[in-house]
Amino acid sequence: MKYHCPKTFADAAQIAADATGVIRYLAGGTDVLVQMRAGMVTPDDMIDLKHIPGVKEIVQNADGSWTIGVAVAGAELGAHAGFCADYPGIVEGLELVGSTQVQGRATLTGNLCNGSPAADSVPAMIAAGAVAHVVGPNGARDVAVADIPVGPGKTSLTKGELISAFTIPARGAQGGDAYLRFTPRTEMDIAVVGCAVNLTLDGDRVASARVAMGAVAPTVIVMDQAADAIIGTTLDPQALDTMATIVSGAVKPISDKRGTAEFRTDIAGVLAKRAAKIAYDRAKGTK
Amino acid sequence: MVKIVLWSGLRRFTDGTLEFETAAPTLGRAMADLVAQYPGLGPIFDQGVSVAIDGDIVPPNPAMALPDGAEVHFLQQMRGG
Amino acid sequence: MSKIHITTKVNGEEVEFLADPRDTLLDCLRDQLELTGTKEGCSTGDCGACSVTVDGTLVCSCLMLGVEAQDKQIETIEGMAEDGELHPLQRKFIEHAALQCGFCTPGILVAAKALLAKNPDPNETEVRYWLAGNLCRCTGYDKIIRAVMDAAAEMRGAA
Amino acid sequence: MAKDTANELRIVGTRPDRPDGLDKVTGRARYGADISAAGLLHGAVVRSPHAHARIVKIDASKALALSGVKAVVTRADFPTGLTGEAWDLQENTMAGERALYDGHAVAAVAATSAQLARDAAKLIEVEYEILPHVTDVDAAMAPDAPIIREGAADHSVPEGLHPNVVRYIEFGHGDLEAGFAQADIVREHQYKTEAAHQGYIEPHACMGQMGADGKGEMWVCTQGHWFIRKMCTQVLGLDASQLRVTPSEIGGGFGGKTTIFMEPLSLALSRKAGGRPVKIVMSRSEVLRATGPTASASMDVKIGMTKDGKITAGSATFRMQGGAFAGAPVDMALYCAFAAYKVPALQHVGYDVLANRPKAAAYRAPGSPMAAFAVESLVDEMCTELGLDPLEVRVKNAAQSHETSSFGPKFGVIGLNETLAATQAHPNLSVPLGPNQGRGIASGFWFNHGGDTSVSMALGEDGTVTVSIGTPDIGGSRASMAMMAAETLQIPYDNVRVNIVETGALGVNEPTHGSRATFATGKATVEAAQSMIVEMCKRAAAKWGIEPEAVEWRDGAAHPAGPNAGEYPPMTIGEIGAAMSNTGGPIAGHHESVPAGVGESFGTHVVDVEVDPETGRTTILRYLVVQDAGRAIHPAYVEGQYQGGAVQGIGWALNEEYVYDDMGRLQNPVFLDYRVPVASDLPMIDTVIVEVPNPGHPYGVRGVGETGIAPPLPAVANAVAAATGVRMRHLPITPSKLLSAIKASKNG
Repeated sequence: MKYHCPKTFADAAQIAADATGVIRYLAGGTDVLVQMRAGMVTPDDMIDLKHIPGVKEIVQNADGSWTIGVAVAGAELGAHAGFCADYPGIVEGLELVGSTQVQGRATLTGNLCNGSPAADSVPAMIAAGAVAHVVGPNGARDVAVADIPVGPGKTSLTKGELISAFTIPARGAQGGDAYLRFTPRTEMDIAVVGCAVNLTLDGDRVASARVAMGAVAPTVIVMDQAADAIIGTTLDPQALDTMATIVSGAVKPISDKRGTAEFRTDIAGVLAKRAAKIAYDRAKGTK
Repeated sequence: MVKIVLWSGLRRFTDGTLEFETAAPTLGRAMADLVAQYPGLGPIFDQGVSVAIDGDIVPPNPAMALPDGAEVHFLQQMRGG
Repeated sequence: MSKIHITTKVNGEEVEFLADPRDTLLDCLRDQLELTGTKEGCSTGDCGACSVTVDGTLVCSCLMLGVEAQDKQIETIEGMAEDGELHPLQRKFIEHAALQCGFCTPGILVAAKALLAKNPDPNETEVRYWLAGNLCRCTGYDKIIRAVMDAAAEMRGAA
Repeated sequence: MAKDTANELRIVGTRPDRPDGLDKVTGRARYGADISAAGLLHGAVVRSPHAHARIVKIDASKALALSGVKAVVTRADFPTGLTGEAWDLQENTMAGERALYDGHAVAAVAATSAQLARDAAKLIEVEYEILPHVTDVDAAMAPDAPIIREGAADHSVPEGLHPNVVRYIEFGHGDLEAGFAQADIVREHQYKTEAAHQGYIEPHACMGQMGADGKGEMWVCTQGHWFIRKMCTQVLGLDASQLRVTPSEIGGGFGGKTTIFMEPLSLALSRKAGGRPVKIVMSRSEVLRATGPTASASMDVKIGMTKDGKITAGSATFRMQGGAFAGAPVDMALYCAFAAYKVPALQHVGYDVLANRPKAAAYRAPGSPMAAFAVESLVDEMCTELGLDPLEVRVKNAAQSHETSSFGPKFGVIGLNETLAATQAHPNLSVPLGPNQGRGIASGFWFNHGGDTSVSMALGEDGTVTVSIGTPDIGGSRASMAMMAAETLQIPYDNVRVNIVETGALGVNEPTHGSRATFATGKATVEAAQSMIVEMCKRAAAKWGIEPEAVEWRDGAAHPAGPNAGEYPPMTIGEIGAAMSNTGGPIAGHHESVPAGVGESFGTHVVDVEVDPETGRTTILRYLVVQDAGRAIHPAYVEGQYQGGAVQGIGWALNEEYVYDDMGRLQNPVFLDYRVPVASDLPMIDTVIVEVPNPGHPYGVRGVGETGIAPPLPAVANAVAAATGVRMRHLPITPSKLLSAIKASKNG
């Protein structure tokens, strides 16, 4: 295995484009190192992105939006008061990935590109409408985070393409988000179901909302109908029940070692209700 | 005399009897007498057994003297953890 | 397979080693530098036995390549006692019988030290969640949590 | 003589720092994988991906062609002709004609680096012919189940059972039918538990070296290095005395490190690689796939009870699979099943069944947790039905000292009454519970094992003492041995150093298992100290010119006694040590025996849980362990045993299980998915040490290590039932299963 430390994304893309064997990018490394030791993947080229300027930066842009570098670890994102205030749901999603130790390394980029439908930070990114900046041999493009994963372990990125940063829209007034997942233990598990809700309020009523569910389909899925069920409401119990019913009706989970399809279906609605309430309270500024 | 008690799974080798009186002076002699009477017990004893003498679970040392009035329980071999 | 020459600081001392690019930092610490106090329990980041700090951040050394250690500051269990004087956490672990087999202990001590650097007055829940990635199979965690809280109290008093 | 009442003890019952504490908090302690040696090679093992398959061909040519690969071994490198348990061990070490479970070793390779050894292992090509498999115990007994091995049954098995049934257990007493006829209610249910792994954090590791002369060395993490010696030499056809085994520090065992797995492979590889030392360190997935979990169990229990809570009769039929070899702890499970109760009529039947899973190893009170789950759940169900207090019912039916036990012989002195009384008195029982919360109570039992034990002790020239023992220290036993030696010699604790020595340095020792170390090694330590006292008194008597019998030992010194009392100044142990070269030479004591007088231990646990009715997740709110220790030598480490056992039981009750897919492959061989409890899952674990001294031990010690894992399984299930009204009879109580049961109960 060759270990590369490019200084620019263009160089990184070039190395990847020129490679003839298996390549892996190294940001946090918390997935790829596990896969290497387990013999699941043996990269020929390992491209470490952490020497590229800016990859560790969290920047709030003039319009209030946020740009997050690809090597920002969970612990770094969680320590950023400004971002935490705007998008606590994204932070709590990333912070649920693994232990405190894993938080020292794990990144939004890695969590996304690993392609797991159960990735904890992805639903909140999608619910927030985050955009990935992609560079590649044919130039740069912006892709909605929702469009990056295409199936378990698969992304829409083509050979030589890699993510250079994320932009998350400005929070704006009266907005809030939340991510909840269900795991058998309190920590250290993969989500059996994950749910992110991002919403804005107009007074007491929900003005806009996005609901994204993890681990209930081959990729994280956005549930517009579920969001519609709470838009215009004060998130009263009936609206929440309606949303929960829609969520549980729309998910298409599998049964595996982590939970049965029936169980996932049941708790998807429960989590959606609970996450929506937290997001609502945050938007109201009551929590 | 010493009272010997076998576990009930051995009933099929002993025509249904599970309790015996013996004057054997040692554990080994008592076991040999039982095997002489019920040969089916031989392979079972050879596989290993645990023995409790008046409640104290001890290794089945054939030379062990059996005190008069003692109660000797045979148990299927215990394996520890 | 060509190895890469790495220069880094471990417990304040400059060290050099040759790393196979596939070797983890944990492999390099244990096999190249003979610092075997850091343990391997799973190699998947799930047990915390390999906890070290890199530039002050708590990480699993099994989830970092050795070649990434270039020009870093790495702290391991071997550097925790200073000048032969045990760190309060180390002392409290002995006093509280917070270890049985002792295998998870180095990782837990390193992790707990990182916690107290960030939060000198953690409550029980905060200690439990911070250490959730450090598995201990012997103690049921009770005495570990008590030892960490007691060390934190002592360190606050001493400060 | 040793002091036998608590208030005369100076050291026993105190909480000194453990002697190995400093090494273990500084990273200096050396565990299995922490060894190195000149010329070291690293081993890796090729394992079957199939649950059951004929091994058609093994081609290692590509691996051997790699530069740096020094040896490959397969079963062809092992001697033939073994029988019985020795054959089982050899077959489990390395598959012969067939791979019998997912993870079964089929070849091993040694190379100059661990990375290279792993690469080489991947290049060893094994051709398999897949055979039908079975992993579930009930399925393995069904008439159409694939036969895992013909002729594996022993003489206990009656004719007509499936060949996968390899041991049959049956015992009991009293008139069962009459007993059930006297009951007001008779209830019978089936209970199931899944296989759980010991989950020690240190993976198995060893370094073996063996030359062409058949002389070998081994460094290994183990609970018992004489067992390693015996088993390795059996499997490899060597003389026991030619292998010297040195135990490393051990990173947890819980029964799982009382046997061999890859240890013989390191020796076989070394011999083939020209005698270079070979280190093998298992990965976590190898540990989970190929080392001993415990058995899975399917259990029918029937109990008769009167309206006022008297148990009139009980029967238990247990089926357990312990992998592809005999050894599921169904016998021990049955011995423990009704041990906490005095029941006029009992019947126990057990089946030890083969399945395509790894060979079960001992796990903390083997069998007892499953048995407790079945019996204590049913007792609780019947208490609920009859509106009786479950603790009072346990008091009413409690097994008594000097009365017949459920397993046959009479109990000696036991402390169940005292344990139950201490439980009743504990404040946790009066904490009010909120909605969705419930309280569960259960008792458990484990034996105490004597076993081969050798201890030697030597006096230093300055009067300090070195104790050599053969039971590895997993949880602070160096401290308790030093305390008992110091107490007996009446010298300071710090003047004793306890070493765990290699196989060449002592007589045979059984492992640290069966809750025996503090009992058996402790008793032998006291005996060795007493023999040293006799010699020290002799030296003093010779100097004073009086009879040795006229010398007494107290306060760490020989004193003239009887008619000579006060005639000479006492000779301290330091003076005796300093003079020993001129008074007859070195002074040492030793003791070898299978200590009798074991002391069983009962425990009762009380747990409060809260269940999230929408997700089925169970949270442990508070937890209490009350257990009889006989006497706690070092109370902090006794508490540690209680707390650790309880949490292992909680894990087994809620989340831990072996999950196999349709192909018989283990689905969760990593800690991410084999879910042992983490710190944030738990509250503090409250403990009460009950002390009803064991008359068979000089300080009253009972075995305390194992009992604590048994009660949590039923206690948690009973608490969940109290919280939800739903009775879970199949562990673990995963959120998925519990939510489904809650839904079913609402719909039904």
